[in-house]
Amino acid sequence: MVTKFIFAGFGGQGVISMGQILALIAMRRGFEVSFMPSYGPEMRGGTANSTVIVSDKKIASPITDSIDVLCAMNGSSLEKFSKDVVPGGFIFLNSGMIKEPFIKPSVKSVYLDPKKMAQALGNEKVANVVMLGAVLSEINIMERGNMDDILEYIFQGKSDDIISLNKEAISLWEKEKHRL
Amino acid sequence: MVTKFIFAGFGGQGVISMGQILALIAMRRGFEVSFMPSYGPEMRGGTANSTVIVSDKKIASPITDSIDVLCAMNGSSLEKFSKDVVPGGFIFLNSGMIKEPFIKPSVKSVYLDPKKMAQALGNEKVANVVMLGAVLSEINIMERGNMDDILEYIFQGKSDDIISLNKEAISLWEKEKHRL
Amino acid sequence: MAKGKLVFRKDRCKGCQLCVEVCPEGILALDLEEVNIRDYHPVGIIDEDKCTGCASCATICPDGVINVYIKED
Amino acid sequence: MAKGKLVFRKDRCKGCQLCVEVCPEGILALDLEEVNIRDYHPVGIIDEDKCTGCASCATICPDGVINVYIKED
Amino acid sequence: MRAIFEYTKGMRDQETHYCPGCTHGIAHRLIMEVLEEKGKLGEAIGISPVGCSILAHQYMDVDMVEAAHGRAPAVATGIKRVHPDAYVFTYQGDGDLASIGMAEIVHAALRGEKFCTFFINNAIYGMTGGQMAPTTLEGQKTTTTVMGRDPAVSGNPAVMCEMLSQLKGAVYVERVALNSPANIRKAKKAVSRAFEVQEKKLGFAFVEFLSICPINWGLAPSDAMKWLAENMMEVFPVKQFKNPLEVK
Amino acid sequence: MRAIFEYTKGMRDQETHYCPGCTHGIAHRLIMEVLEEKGKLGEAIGISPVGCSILAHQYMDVDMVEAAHGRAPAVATGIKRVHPDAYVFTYQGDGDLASIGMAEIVHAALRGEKFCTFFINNAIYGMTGGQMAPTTLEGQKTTTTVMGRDPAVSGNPAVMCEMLSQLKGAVYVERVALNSPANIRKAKKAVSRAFEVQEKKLGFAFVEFLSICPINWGLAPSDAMKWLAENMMEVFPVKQFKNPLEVK
Amino acid sequence: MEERRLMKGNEAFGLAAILGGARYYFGYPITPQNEVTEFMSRELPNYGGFFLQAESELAAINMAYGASAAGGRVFISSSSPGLALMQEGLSGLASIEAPVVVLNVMRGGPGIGNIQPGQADYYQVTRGGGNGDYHLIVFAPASIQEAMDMIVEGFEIADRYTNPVLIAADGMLGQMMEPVTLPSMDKEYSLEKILKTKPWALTGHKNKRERNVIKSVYLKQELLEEHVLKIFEKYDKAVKELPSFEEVDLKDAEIVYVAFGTTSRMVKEAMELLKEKGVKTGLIRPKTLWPFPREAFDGIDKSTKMVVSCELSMGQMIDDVKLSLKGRLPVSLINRTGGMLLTPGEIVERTLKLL
Amino acid sequence: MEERRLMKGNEAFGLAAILGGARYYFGYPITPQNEVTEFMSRELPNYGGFFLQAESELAAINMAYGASAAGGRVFISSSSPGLALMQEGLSGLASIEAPVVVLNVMRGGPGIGNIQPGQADYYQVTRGGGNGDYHLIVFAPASIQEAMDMIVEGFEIADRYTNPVLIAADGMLGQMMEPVTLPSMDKEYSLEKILKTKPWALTGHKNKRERNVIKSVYLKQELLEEHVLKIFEKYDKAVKELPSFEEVDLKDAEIVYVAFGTTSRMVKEAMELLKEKGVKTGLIRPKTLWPFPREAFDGIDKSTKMVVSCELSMGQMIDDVKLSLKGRLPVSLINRTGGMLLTPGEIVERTLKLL
Ligand SMILES: Cc1ncc(C[n+]2csc(CCOP(=O)(O)OP(=O)(O)O)c2C)c(N)n1
Ligand SMILES: Cc1ncc(C[n+]2csc(CCOP(=O)(O)OP(=O)(O)O)c2C)c(N)n1
Ligand code: SF4
Ligand code: SF4
Ligand code: SF4
Ligand code: SF4
Ligand code: SF4
Ligand code: SF4
Ligand SMILES: [Mg+2]
Ligand SMILES: [Mg+2]
Repeated sequence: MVTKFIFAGFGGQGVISMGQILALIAMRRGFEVSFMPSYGPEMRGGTANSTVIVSDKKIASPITDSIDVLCAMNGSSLEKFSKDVVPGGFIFLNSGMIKEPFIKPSVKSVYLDPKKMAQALGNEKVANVVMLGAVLSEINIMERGNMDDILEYIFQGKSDDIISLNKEAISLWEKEKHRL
Repeated sequence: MVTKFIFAGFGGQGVISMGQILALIAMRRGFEVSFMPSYGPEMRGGTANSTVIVSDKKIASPITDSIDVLCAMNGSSLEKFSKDVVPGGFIFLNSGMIKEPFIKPSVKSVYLDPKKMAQALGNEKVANVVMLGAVLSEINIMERGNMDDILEYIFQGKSDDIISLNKEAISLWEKEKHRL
Repeated sequence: MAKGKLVFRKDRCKGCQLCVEVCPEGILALDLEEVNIRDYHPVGIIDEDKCTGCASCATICPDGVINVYIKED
Repeated sequence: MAKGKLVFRKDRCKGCQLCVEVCPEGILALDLEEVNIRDYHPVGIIDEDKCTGCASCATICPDGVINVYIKED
Repeated sequence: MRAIFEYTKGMRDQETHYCPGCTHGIAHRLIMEVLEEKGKLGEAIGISPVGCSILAHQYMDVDMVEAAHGRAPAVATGIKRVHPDAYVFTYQGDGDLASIGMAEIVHAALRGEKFCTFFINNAIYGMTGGQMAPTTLEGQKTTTTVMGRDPAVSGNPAVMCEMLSQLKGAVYVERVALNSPANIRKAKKAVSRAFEVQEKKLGFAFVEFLSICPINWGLAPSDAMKWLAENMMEVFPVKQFKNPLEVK
Repeated sequence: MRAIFEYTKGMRDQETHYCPGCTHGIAHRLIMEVLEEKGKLGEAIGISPVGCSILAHQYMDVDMVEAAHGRAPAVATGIKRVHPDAYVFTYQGDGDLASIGMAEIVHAALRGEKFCTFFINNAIYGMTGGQMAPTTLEGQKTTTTVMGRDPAVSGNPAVMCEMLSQLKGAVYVERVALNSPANIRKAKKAVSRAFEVQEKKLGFAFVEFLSICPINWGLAPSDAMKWLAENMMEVFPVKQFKNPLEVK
Repeated sequence: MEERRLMKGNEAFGLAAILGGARYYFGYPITPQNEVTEFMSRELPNYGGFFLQAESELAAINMAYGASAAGGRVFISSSSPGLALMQEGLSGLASIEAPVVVLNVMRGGPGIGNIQPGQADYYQVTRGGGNGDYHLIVFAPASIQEAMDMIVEGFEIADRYTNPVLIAADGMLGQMMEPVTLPSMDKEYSLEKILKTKPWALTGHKNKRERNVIKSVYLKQELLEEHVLKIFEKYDKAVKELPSFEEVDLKDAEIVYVAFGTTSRMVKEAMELLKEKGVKTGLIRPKTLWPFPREAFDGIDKSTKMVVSCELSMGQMIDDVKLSLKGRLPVSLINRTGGMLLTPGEIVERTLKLL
Repeated sequence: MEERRLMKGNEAFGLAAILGGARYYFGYPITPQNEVTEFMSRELPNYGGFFLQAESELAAINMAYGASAAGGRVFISSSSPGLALMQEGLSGLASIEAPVVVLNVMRGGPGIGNIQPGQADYYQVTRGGGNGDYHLIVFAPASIQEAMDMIVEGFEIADRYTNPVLIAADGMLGQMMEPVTLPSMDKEYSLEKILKTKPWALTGHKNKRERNVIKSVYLKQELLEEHVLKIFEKYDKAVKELPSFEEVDLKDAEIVYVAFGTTSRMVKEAMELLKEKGVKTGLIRPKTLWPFPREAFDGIDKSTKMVVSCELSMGQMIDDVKLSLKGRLPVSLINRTGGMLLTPGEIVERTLKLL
C-alpha cells in the first residue's frame, strides 16, 4: 500500500511543515516514508509544496505524478495539482482562499477554513496543523490513535503552551466535523 | 634547406634576444623563420634558451631535437644540448664560462669569450651580440652582407650610441677572428 | 479637521504594520476580518478624519500600498 | 686599526653593489676581473684594514654573501 | 486633492517577493524616486546582486543586469567603460558586497570608479535563510552562530564605510538608516548626492543603508526597527564619512 | 674572532633565484632570523604566495606550503585551525595580497586571525615581468602603464596598512622599509613584534615591507633604493599604525 | 533493529562527515545545501571540531587546502556555481594530493540558474572543471542512507588515494527527508593518531625531521611531468579498484537505462510501471561517476536493443555511456534540465515513444 | 605580396582582436600570456578602445560580462589557472548569451604547475568547467597566422551565436615568433552601429523602449529549462555549421594521427620523417574543439589500422576521438604532459613502437 500526499500553497502557509509532521508520524507508526519539499522561486510569499509518500515497502521515487491526497491551501495550487489526483483520491481545500466550488469526478473534496478555525483556538499560525488534522482524520492509511506522544516529540523544546495548542489544533477537525 | 639554431645560457646572458635578432635578420633576408623561446624555471638567473629555424620552405615544428648550430653560453647548456647537435653541425662555446675543452666528433667547435670581447668595446652587455656576430660569420646560410639596416630596424628608438655599439659588436668576430 | 486622504492598494499590503507603528495619529490598523489575495490581513484606516497627511505611513511602507493626498478646500 | 673581518661566499654574490653603496668606509667593490659560477662579478674588499665591522654590508646583502666577525685582540 | 506621496513610476507595477516589512522595498523605491526626479530613469543601468534582491530587476523600471554573487562592482565597471555617461549603480547586500565581493568593492573604490553603490546592510544573509553575514553584530544569533556571534571565533563586523573612506577614489561615503520616516528622507538625500557625484564624474559614491530582515532576525517588523536603532547604530554609526566639495 | 653577523640557519644553504639586489632576500632572512632567535623554526609553518617569492619554500628552513595566487590568508586560516599553537605566517607580494587576494586579506583581518602576514610591497608585479600593481605609484611606468600610472584610468595606490588598521581584528599593523641597514634593523623589530602578537594570540599581525624590484623598475639596485626613499615613502609612510599594549 | 531517524538529506550529510572523522569544515552558504553549513556550525564544536564560515567559496576551498595540508580531516560542501568558483582550488588540491571530501549538492544551471535539483555538473565534476591533468574521485548517492555511507567511506578513500573525493548529490537529496540508520563511528577521533599516518603534513618540523614542503608548482617541466605521472599511477589504481554500480533486471531487458543519483529512483518506479505494460527494462546505476564503471556495460544482455541515458541535464553522462559501449548499441537520451525533474510517468511515456 | 611582420604570438593575438573590432579588454597578468595584456594596454587606447587591468581573473571575466551586456565588443585573455577562476563567469556568460572572445594561452598543470606550454585544459574548455548546461565555442589555432584569423572570425561567430568563443592557444604559440600578414580591418569601428545590431544591450531605455533585462537567474524551473533549450538550439546549429578541421594524407595511411594546435606541427614533421622510413601516416587536425569535427573521421581510409591521439596532456581529446570513431578503430595515445613538448623525433620513435 502506497499513499502519496501533496501539500501546496503560499510559502507562509506552512505546507512544508504539514508534510514534515505527517512524515514523522508515519515513520513512527512503522511505515517507510519520504518527504520532498519544493520551494517556489521566492524565499517568502512564493508558492511551495511538499510531497509525502507513505508506504509499507521501500520507496523508489520521492516525487510523483499521481497524487492520492492533495491539500490545496490556495487557488493556484489547486489549479496546478488537481489534475494529477487519481480517481478515489482526496482533495482538501482551504475555503478561506478558494471561493469557487471545485468539482472533480470520482475525487472526494473536503472544504475547510483552517485559518478561521485556528483563529478560534486563539492563534492563526496553527492553521496548517488544523488542516493536517483534517487530512489524518479523513484518510485511513494508519491508525490515527492518540498522537500526543508524537506531537510532543516533534515540538520538543517548545513551550507547553505551544504543544497543547498544536494538540488541540490537530484534533480540531475530528472533534468538530460532526458539528459542521 | 633548413637550419636549426639553439642559443642557450643563463637568463641574463641574452640568449633570447640572440634568437630574436637572428630571426629578424633571416626574415628580412626572405626566409621562412620561426623563433621559440624557452625560459627556465626562474625569472632571472635560471636557464633559458631560444630555438630559431630558418628555412626556404614553410616550417612545421618550431622546436627540434636535431640541432644544426648550438650556441652554449654556459656549461649546463652545453651539457644539455650538445648531444642533439647533428654531424656537420656547429657548437659555439662561451669560453669565459666553459673552461674544459669540449670535443664532439664531426661537429665543429668555436670558442670565444664574448664578455671579454664586449668589455673591450666598453660595454659587457653586448656580449650576446658579439656571440651572434660570430655565429653569422661562421655559418653560411645567408648572405651576411651589411646588416646595418637590419640593426637599425631592430634597435629603432634606441640612442645612436647604442645602435653603433651593436653594429660594432655584431661585426667584431668577423673583424677579429683572423687575428686570433 | 482632517486634511489627509489615503489611497490603498490593499492587495499589495503584507500586513507588516510598519505604517501602523509610525503613524503619529495612531489611526492605522490591520483589518483582521479580511484577507487579501496573498492571504494577508491588509491595513486600513480607523479614523480617517484624524489623518494629517504627513505621509509617514507611505514613506515607511516597503510595498507601495499607500498614496497620500491632501484635501484642498 | 681594523677590527672587522669579512668572510665572503663569492659564488652567491650577484654583484648588486648594495653593500658597496652602504659601506661607510667605502672599501667594497666588485672584482671586474673575475666572474663567479653564475657569470657575475663578485664583490671584494679593497682595503681590509679600514673595516670597522659595522655589518652594514651584511645587513643589506640580499644574498647572504657576507658574514662579519670582529677580531678580538 | 494634491498628491503628497505617490508611488514612483520608477518602480514597475508589480508586487515584490520580499517578506512583510522588509526594507529592500524602501531602498528600491528611494533609488527610483531620485532617478525619476532627476529625469534619468532612461539613462540608468542598474546591477542587481545575488541575495534577496536578486529580482530587483523585476521591480525597477530601468535597464538592469544581474551579476554573479559579489561581482556587481566588476560588472558595473565593464558597463561604465562602454557607457561613460550612463547612471550606473550597483545594489548589493552585505553578504554579496562585504563577504564574497570584498575584493571587487575595494578595487572599485581604489579605482575611483564613477558609479554608485547602494549597500543594504541587514546584518544577515537573507536569501539563504539567515546565516551570519560579515556585518552580523557581536552576540547576534544567526543560523550559523546559534549561540550568538563570537568575535574570537567568527571575527568582527565589517565596517565598510570606515574602511572604504580610507581610499582616495571613494569620494562620497555615507551611512544612513531606513528605520523611520525621518531617516528614510535623509537616506533619499544621500542617494541623490551619490548620483550627483556620478553625474559630475568625481569618483566612487557609496551609500550604506542600515536595514532590517524581520524574518531572519525572528522579530516582528516594528521590533526589528527598534533592534536596528538600539543595536546596529552603535556599531555602524549613521554618518557622512566623505563628501566632495562639489556636492552639497 | 667574534661573530657580528652570521647568515641565519633559518635560511637553507641554497642560492636564491632572485635578481641582483632584490630585497626579497632581505625579507626572507629577517623572518628566519627572528624565528631562529626565538627558537621557533621547528614550530613555524610558512605560506609562500604566487609571485617572485613562489619558491620561498626552497629557501626557508621551516615547514612550508605554497598557496594559489592571493589565497595565502585562507590557507593560513585553515592551517591555524589545525595547529593553533604553530607560528604561522604568510609571505605575500603586492599583486598577490592587494590585488587578487584582497578579499582574503581583509577577511583574515576582520576575523582577527592569529597569524602574521608579511607583505612585500615593491609597487610592481615582479614575477610576471613588471605590470602595474595595486601599489604602483601615480606616474610610475610599468609594462601596463607605459605612460605612467594615471589615477583617472587605473586608480590610486592601495594603502593596505591604512585600510586594515580600521579593522578591530588587525591588532598589529606596521609599515617598514628595506632600504638601509638602519631601516632593515627596524623591520626586524617589527617582524619580531608580529610574532609576539601571534604567540600571545592577540589577533592579526600585519607588516608591510617597502621593497625594490630593480629589474622591473629599470634601475640599478642602489638607484632603486633611492627611488624607494624618495617616492614610495611619501605615499606609503613608514610608521606603526597599531600595536597592542601587550607588546612592546 | 537499529533506531531509524527521519533526517533531512543535508543534515544527514553533515552528520555522516562527522562520523567519518571530519573535524574541519569551511563553508559558504548556498542553496540548496545551507542545512549542511548550518548543521556543521551547530554540531562540529560538540565533537571537538572547528567550523568556520568562509567569506566565499574561493576562501573555503583554500582553507580546506590549508587545513588538509596541515593534516586535518576536512569536509566542505557547496552547490553548482559555488563549485565552479572552486575549480582552481580543486585542481590545486589534486596536485598537492590533499585528501578532502567535497560535497556538491547540485542545482539548475548554467549561471546562477535556480535552486532546484539538477545533474548538469556531471562534466564539471568528472572532467575536471579546473586546469591541467587531474581527476576527482566522484561518488553519486541515490538515497540519503547511501550518501551517508559514501561520505564515511569517502574519507577513507580520500586518505588512501591522497586525492579529493567528490560526492555528487543534488538538491532533491539535500532537501528531502528519509529514515536513516546511522553509520557507526568506530574510533575516537585523535589528531595525533591521524598525523602519524600523514608524515607529509605540515606540523612544524620540531627540529626532528627535514622540513615538509607542499606545493603544486614545479617550474621545471620534467619535474611537473614526473609529478603528474605519479598522480596518474594512483588514478590507474583507482580505475581498477573503485568503479561501482548497481544493476537491476539486465537479464532479458529490451531497454537498459543508465541513471545516477536520485534520477535512478524515478527510473526504478518507471520500470515497475513498464513491467505492468509488458515492457522489459533494466538499469545500470553508476555509483561512481569517476572512475566510471565501464565494466557494468559488459553485463548487458543480448536481448537489449537500446541504451537510454536518463539525466537531469542536456546529456553529459551520455558521453561516458557511449565510451563504455564503444558503438555496440544505440544510445538515446531521456532528460529534463533547468531544475525540472523526470517523473516516473514521463519516463514511461518517453520510453514508449522510443520503442 | 603583403608585408610580413615577425610577431610574437601574444602580441599578434592582441592585434588580431583589435582588427576584429574589440574595443574593451580586461586582463590580469599571467604567464605565458602577459604580452597580450601589455600589448592591449599600449595599443587599445590608440584605437579609441579601453584597457583596464583587472584586480583578478574573477573581476576580469565579470567586467567582460558587464561590458558585453552593455553592447561592447570585448576581448579577454588568460592562462590555465586563470581560466579555472573564470569558470563561474564563463557559465554565466553563456547563460546571458554574451558574445565575448576569450583567449586561453594554456600552460602546464594541474594547480599552479608551470609556465610551459600544455594542452591539458582540453576538458576545461570543451566540457564546460563551470556549472550547468552550456558550451563554449572553441577554436584551436596551430600557427600565429591562423590564430589571428580565428580571433577575427571569433568575434563574428560570437556575435552570430551570442555565445562566448574561446581560442585555445598554448604557451608555445604565445611565446614564439613567426612572420604574419595582417588580417584586414575592413570597417571603421562604431559603437552606435554595433548597438543597432544588439537590441538587447544595456544602454538605458531613454524612455523609448521597454527596459532591457539581462540575467542568468530563472527561479522558476520551467523558465530555466526553456532558456536552456533555446541556447541548445543554437548549439545544434553550431554543430552543423562550425566544425572545422584540416586533413593531411589520409589516403593510404596506415596510422592516422589526431592532433590540435602546435602539437599538430610536430606531428607533421614526424610524418615527413616516417615517410622517409616508409611508414604512411595521415593527420586529422581539429580546428574547432567544440563542436568537435566528428565527420572528419569519416574520411579515414580503409588502409588505416590505428588512430593515435597526440596530446600535451594525459589524454583528454582522446575521449572525443573515441566518440567520433564509435569503436571502429583502436585508438592509442602519444603524449607528454606537465609542460613537456612532443618533439618530432619522439613521435617517430613512439609511433614505431606502436606498429
Ligand atoms: C557563488 C554563489 N555563492 C553563494 C550563493 C548563495 N547565496 C545567495 S544569496 C547569498 C547571500 C545573501 O545575503 P546578502 O548579500 O546579505 O543579501 P540579503 O539576502 O540579505 O539581502 C548567498 C550566499 C550564490 N548564489 N552564489
Ligand atoms: C590565478 C593566477 N593568476 C595570475 C597568475 C600570474 N601571476 C604570477 S605572480 C603574479 C603577480 C606577482 O606580483 P606580486 O604579488 O607583486 O609579487 P612580486 O613578484 O612582485 O614579488 C601574477 C599575476 C597566477 N600564477 N595565477
Ligand atoms: S498620512 Fe500621517 S497621519 Fe495620515 S495615516 Fe499616514 S501616517 Fe497617519
Ligand atoms: S507598511 Fe505597507 S505593507 Fe506594511 S502594513 Fe502598512 S500598508 Fe501594509
Ligand atoms: S662591516 Fe661595515 S665597514 Fe666593514 S665592509 Fe661591511 S659595511 Fe664596510
Ligand atoms: S650586497 Fe651581496 S650580492 Fe650584492 S654585491 Fe654585495 S655581496 Fe654581492
Ligand atoms: S529574508 Fe530578510 S532580506 Fe530577504 S526578503 Fe525576507 S526580510 Fe527581506
Ligand atoms: S623581478 Fe623584481 S621582485 Fe622579482 S626577483 Fe627580480 S627584482 Fe625581485
Ligand atoms: Mg544581507
Ligand atoms: Mg610585487
